[in-house]
Amino acid sequence: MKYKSLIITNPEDLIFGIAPNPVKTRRGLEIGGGQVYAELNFTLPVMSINESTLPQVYEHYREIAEGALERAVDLNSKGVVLELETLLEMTKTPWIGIEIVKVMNEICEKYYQKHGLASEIRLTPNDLREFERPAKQRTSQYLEPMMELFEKGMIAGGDLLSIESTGGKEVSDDALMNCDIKTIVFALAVLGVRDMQFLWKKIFGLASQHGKIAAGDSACGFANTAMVLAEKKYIPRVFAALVRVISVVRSIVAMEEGAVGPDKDCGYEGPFLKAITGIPISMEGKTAACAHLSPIGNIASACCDLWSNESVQNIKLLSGMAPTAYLEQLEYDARLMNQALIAGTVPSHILQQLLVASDVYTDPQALILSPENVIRISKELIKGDSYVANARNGAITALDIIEEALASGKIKLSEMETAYLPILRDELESIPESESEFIEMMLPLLDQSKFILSEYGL
Amino acid sequence: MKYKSLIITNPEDLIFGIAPNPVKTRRGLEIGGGQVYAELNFTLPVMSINESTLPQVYEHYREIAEGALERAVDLNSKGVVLELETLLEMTKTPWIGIEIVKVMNEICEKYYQKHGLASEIRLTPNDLREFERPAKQRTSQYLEPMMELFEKGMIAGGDLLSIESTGGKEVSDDALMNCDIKTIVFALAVLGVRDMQFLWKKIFGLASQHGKIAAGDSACGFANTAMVLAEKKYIPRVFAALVRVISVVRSIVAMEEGAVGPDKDCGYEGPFLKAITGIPISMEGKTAACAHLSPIGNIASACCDLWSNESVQNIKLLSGMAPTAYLEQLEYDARLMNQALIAGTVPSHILQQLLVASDVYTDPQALILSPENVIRISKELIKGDSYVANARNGAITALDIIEEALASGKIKLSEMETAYLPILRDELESIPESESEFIEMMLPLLDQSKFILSEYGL
Amino acid sequence: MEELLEKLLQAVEFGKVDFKSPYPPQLKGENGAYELTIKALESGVGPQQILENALVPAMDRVGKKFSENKIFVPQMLMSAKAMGASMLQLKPFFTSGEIKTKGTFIIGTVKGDLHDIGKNLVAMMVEGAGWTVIDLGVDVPSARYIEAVNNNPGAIVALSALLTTTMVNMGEIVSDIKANLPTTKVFIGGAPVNNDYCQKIGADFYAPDPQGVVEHLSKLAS
Amino acid sequence: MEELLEKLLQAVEFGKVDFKSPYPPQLKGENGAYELTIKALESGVGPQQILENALVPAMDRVGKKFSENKIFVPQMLMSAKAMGASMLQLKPFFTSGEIKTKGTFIIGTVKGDLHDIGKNLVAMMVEGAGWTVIDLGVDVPSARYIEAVNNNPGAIVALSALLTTTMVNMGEIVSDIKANLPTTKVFIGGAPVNNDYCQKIGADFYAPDPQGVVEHLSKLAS
Ligand code: B12
Ligand code: B12
Repeated sequence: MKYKSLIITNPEDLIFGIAPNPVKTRRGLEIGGGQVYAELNFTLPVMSINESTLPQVYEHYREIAEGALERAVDLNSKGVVLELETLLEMTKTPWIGIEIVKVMNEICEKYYQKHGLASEIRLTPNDLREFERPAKQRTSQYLEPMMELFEKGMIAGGDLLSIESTGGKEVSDDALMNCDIKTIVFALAVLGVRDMQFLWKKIFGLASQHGKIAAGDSACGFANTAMVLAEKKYIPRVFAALVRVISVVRSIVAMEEGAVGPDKDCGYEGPFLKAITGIPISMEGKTAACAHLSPIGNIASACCDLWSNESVQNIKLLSGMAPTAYLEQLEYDARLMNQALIAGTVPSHILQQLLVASDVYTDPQALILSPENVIRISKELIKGDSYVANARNGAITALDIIEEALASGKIKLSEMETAYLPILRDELESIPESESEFIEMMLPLLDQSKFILSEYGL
Repeated sequence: MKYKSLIITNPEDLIFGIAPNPVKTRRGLEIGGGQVYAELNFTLPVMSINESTLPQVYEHYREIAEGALERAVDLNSKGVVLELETLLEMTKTPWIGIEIVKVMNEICEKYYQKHGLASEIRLTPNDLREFERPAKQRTSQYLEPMMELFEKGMIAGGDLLSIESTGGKEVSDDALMNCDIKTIVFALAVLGVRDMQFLWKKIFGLASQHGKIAAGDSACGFANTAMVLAEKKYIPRVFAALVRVISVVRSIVAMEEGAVGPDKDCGYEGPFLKAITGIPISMEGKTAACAHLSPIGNIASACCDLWSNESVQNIKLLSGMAPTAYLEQLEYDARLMNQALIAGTVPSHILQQLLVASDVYTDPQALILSPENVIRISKELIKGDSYVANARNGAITALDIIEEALASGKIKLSEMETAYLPILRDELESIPESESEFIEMMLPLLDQSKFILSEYGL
Repeated sequence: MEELLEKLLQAVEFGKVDFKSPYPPQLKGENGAYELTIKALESGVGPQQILENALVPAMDRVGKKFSENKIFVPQMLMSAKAMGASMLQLKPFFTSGEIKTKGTFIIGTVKGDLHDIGKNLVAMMVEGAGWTVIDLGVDVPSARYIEAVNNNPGAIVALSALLTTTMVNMGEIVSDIKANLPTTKVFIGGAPVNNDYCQKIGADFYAPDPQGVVEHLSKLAS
Repeated sequence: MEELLEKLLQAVEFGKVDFKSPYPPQLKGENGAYELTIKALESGVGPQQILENALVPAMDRVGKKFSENKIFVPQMLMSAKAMGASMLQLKPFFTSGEIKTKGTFIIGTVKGDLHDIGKNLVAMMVEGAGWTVIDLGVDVPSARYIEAVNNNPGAIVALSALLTTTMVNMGEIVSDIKANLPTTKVFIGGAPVNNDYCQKIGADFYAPDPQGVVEHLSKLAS
């Protein structure tokens, strides 16, 4: 791993709105440069995407962008990021996605010219490769349309580039349901890391070529899936917390390959990435309850630079369209943090502490996100000589933190949860430091019909 | 007016979660007793209410209550209020409303027994009298079903009683659109006050008889209508701010007749009522963006005891049903305030100051809601000998505050707005202290085909 | 003559009702729409010309300024009042048939619903655009819309609804109207409604705001 | 004999696959479902009896515990594995026709959609309830559902979808199936779907969770 020390070593410096390496955008956002902006996320209502509905599709995105930016102006917003996370059809047929970027970029530009409102589009093509089973990460025919969307989409105005890439997911899906932490480490720290290296070299290359911003990748399909499953009481929360920590070694590869942030909202590995690399990050919490319930509604904002709602359909609420309403909610959340930043270091830290304290001992997934614990875990995540070792060490430290909080009575966990603690520790401790030893250990245990080793350069 | 002095005189004491006269409920909520609870509001999706759809109607309310309380338990909620604001059919045919209360109360009781979660139902029948034009406030045939719903509904488990009564609205509607502040004073401080006295005697009587809680009334149809219209840029914001202040003398009549709070969410006159009478209040702000956009998203929470979302349809979002998602958002907002209260006076005030400062100079409607300004205006609202005088004096003080902020450059207003300031001042100053003189002055100017004087005891 | 019409146009645009009305301050001491209309008629300007070259263009400007958020509703209402003062003088010519409005526009808030602020704005703007407006008020059942069309053949009907429970009534009302008067055009509007819903229930037109109605009507009329 | 079946039931309920499997700790050193099934067959218990009196009731308990949030999915999966070990022994009797499952249940995630966690859970629970399950995987077009029913006449078809853009495909697929195989029962499920939608597209049954499917299936089978 490239990073050998933390950029932020003091928990006090891991705070919202301020990143050691802020990102400046074309229309003047300074993400991480001293204030928090809203990042609005949205999707289509129930409808299909085909030739006959395309005009409606574009109209939806036009309406979403127009409604949100109009409201942002009324609320004296300092800036907004609009994320276009594409759906299957928009990536498979890249010109659809590109056209949507154009539609939205025109509106961004209009509000910039007319009202001086700075806004930028984050373009997040979906990873089509998982449509083949077993997935062909490197030789897939789908790589072409994905990369076409990246390239032409950034030229069309999608200045921030992200993806929720899925390398390793074909292995992690079952492992999540089986609560199999060793296989999770394999999926993320071996397969995920390798695929990220492959993919982000390409994305960073394109971004550099066109002067655009390679932002970051989220382990959404791994760690957020775990969180949603834990929230549904399908898998233990302690397990989901560890999956989160393990996902850091995978997502950091984007930065190793050149990405500069803002990291993606649905990656709660963001705080760790911020501590280790100093990039600004997007986060989502209570105001993403439209997209998924979570146990980290407040604490998620403790060190965010963008504040997101993850996703909401373009449907009517009583006040107007849902994306407009969510933009308003995000703006008020951001205003509060920005007011604290204006008021100075002390009020900022008090607000942060309240945000942290209100959630931290309610769930192990919240616990590991407190700035203190993020720093403590991050130190372990960079110490070792391999991604595997780092993943293991980070997870064990997270487990230590959970057990300490349990022992001190600060956190309460059901017996169903605590039963998993020794099992998880045993399994984590059985993982060797060296990647090759680990691969050797795991291969016989895995169903190799589900994934193709050579697609990961193995 | 009964109140001659303020219960809260120090702006520092006008804070969230703490009311001088807290309200205890049957299942153990202590509203205003040291913490903030969520008050969830909800309504049906697009559907009609008739005999054939009644099972679905009940099922919607069952699903809403179950989803919300289930989530509240998962979030370690300290307590929840569910507001049932009835729709036309549920009041006209009171047994429909009563049945819905029963359905919801059963679920409240289940969660209380099973998980110890305290929850209570606020029952808010809608004011049917406005269905007759001109309205017959005292002789309407509709009073009977309304009162039946109040009485049988409270017995069925609707422990907190509220209404958004509409006396005077037939006059205020046009006055709002004409930006006619004198007529607004007439509608609220003459007609509204008189109707409130008539109505709240009845409601308080019933509540006392059954040992239930007469909570409060909101001038929603007046002052919130003004806010929504101002937000749509239909009427000046400075005007809407004054309407808010004038509405205080009308809504306080509920307390004069015995109501003890919590005052209703959509009444932003709440902070003034809290300062004057010491009752706890419900408020709504950013997390009510599902129901209406507003310029007071953060500042609205500065001294709330319940925190509400005003209303959201029972429709599917990506995470689940919208009321469940909004319950989660409210809970996290409340958690933050409660964490501040736990942390002590200093952090509480810092959080409050941030909430206030983040909005206060963005809009005159926000400006008048800062604790300082609430106290300053409240003092004027109780000084005079008539409701009319108090309304006038309160509004002039609000105008002073707006003009001071303008002069000092703290607030910025467009010329379209400032053009109204001298006009509004002239008109307010032309209002005499005495009610009878004022009535004499106004009657010739009003279209008497629109309202019936005798229905207000005039 | 040109000048008189221009003055009348301005009186309406800025809401100067008559000589004694204090608003707008910048027109203090000048004649209002009332006096200017009398003068125009006296000096031989045709009533149709007054309507088409002064009143309607004035309200058109007002509508545009409103939709660009350059004026508030009270200002628009003052203009409507000024136009009303002028129309009072023109009334005999309507009755005699010497001038014609663009058509009749019947509007009401549907059964079960009392919200009328939005509906009133639509009514006012359509009137300003030169249509005869019949406002049926609130809580209006099918029968009353149908009755009104029977009394005004060829009229357009517009339904407003603000509640998710009453927008459902729109479907019924549209069916009832279409069943009885198949050629009648029905418009719908109100916050919870949208174009999809309009198509679903077989109504003819939806607009999110009064400006949209006025624009569509002027297309229909031309 | 009773005792053997009871032990097998418990082995499945608690997820003891075979003698050497380390889970659950409290059954360490004991025989698992694998060994107990062999013993039961040897001691003359009928395969049908094993299925009906041990495996199905065990999975039924597991399903109930799961829906009451008393166990996690991994525990449920261990039970499913234990049941699988037992079924391996029973396979010949299915092939010979000596025992019958309750029927065939074909499931797949619809065209365009890759979410399969929910679908897999449903498949597992239905299998646990004694049905033959055919899992078509993800991104499944109409033709593949139809082909599967043609190969398994009388089978029930279940569609899963998680995206608001792919739930629309369900409508199409239901029509296609019904057009080709009018008597086939089609179930639908997945987060964005609900009962209204089920009715709207003419599907036969919707449940919010696997437990609902299992209960409905047992009604259909009895
Ligand atoms: C995990 C997940 C993924 C994983 C999927 C892993 C997998 N193998 O399934 C990955 C990361 C790959 C993924 C990808 C995508 N996802 Co996804 N994903 C989720 C997530 C987090 C959880 C879903 C889940 O597994 N839930 C747990 C299971 C157990 O629940 P369930 O599926 O609802 O099933 C239960 C019931 O519904 C029922 N059931 C299910 N099927 C059936 C069938 C029958 C017949 C019956 C009766 C019952 C039934 O029983 C189950 C058990 O109770 C949700 C978020 C959320 N809040 O749900 C988003 C979510 C569904 N995904 C979403 C999106 C947008 C995507 C992507 C398009 C993202 C992108 N741009 O790349 C891609 C789409 C890929 C594709 N074409 O399908 C959106 C959907 C938004 C929309 N417009 O509809 C969601 C809601 C996230 C969000 N909030 O924005 N996703
Ligand atoms: C003012 C108001 C009231 C006033 C109404 C005063 C009046 N004379 O109209 C009062 C207080 C009386 C009231 C009562 C109620 N209300 Co109310 N009310 C509102 C409020 C705050 C503003 C509505 C408004 O006037 N908007 C301004 C106007 C100008 O906009 P508009 O009506 O949308 O009209 C515009 C366009 O839609 C269009 N348009 C309108 N009509 C037409 C027609 C055509 C043909 C076309 C083309 C266009 C068009 O042009 C207009 C101008 O741009 C809204 C909140 C909100 N966020 O909108 C709630 C709201 C509409 N009310 C609501 C409710 C629930 C009620 C009550 C049931 C409350 C109760 N329990 O007592 C009662 C219902 C009484 C009844 N049966 O109708 C809910 C509706 C929820 C739902 N389920 O649908 C809302 C959304 C509040 C909320 N967030 O919960 N209400």
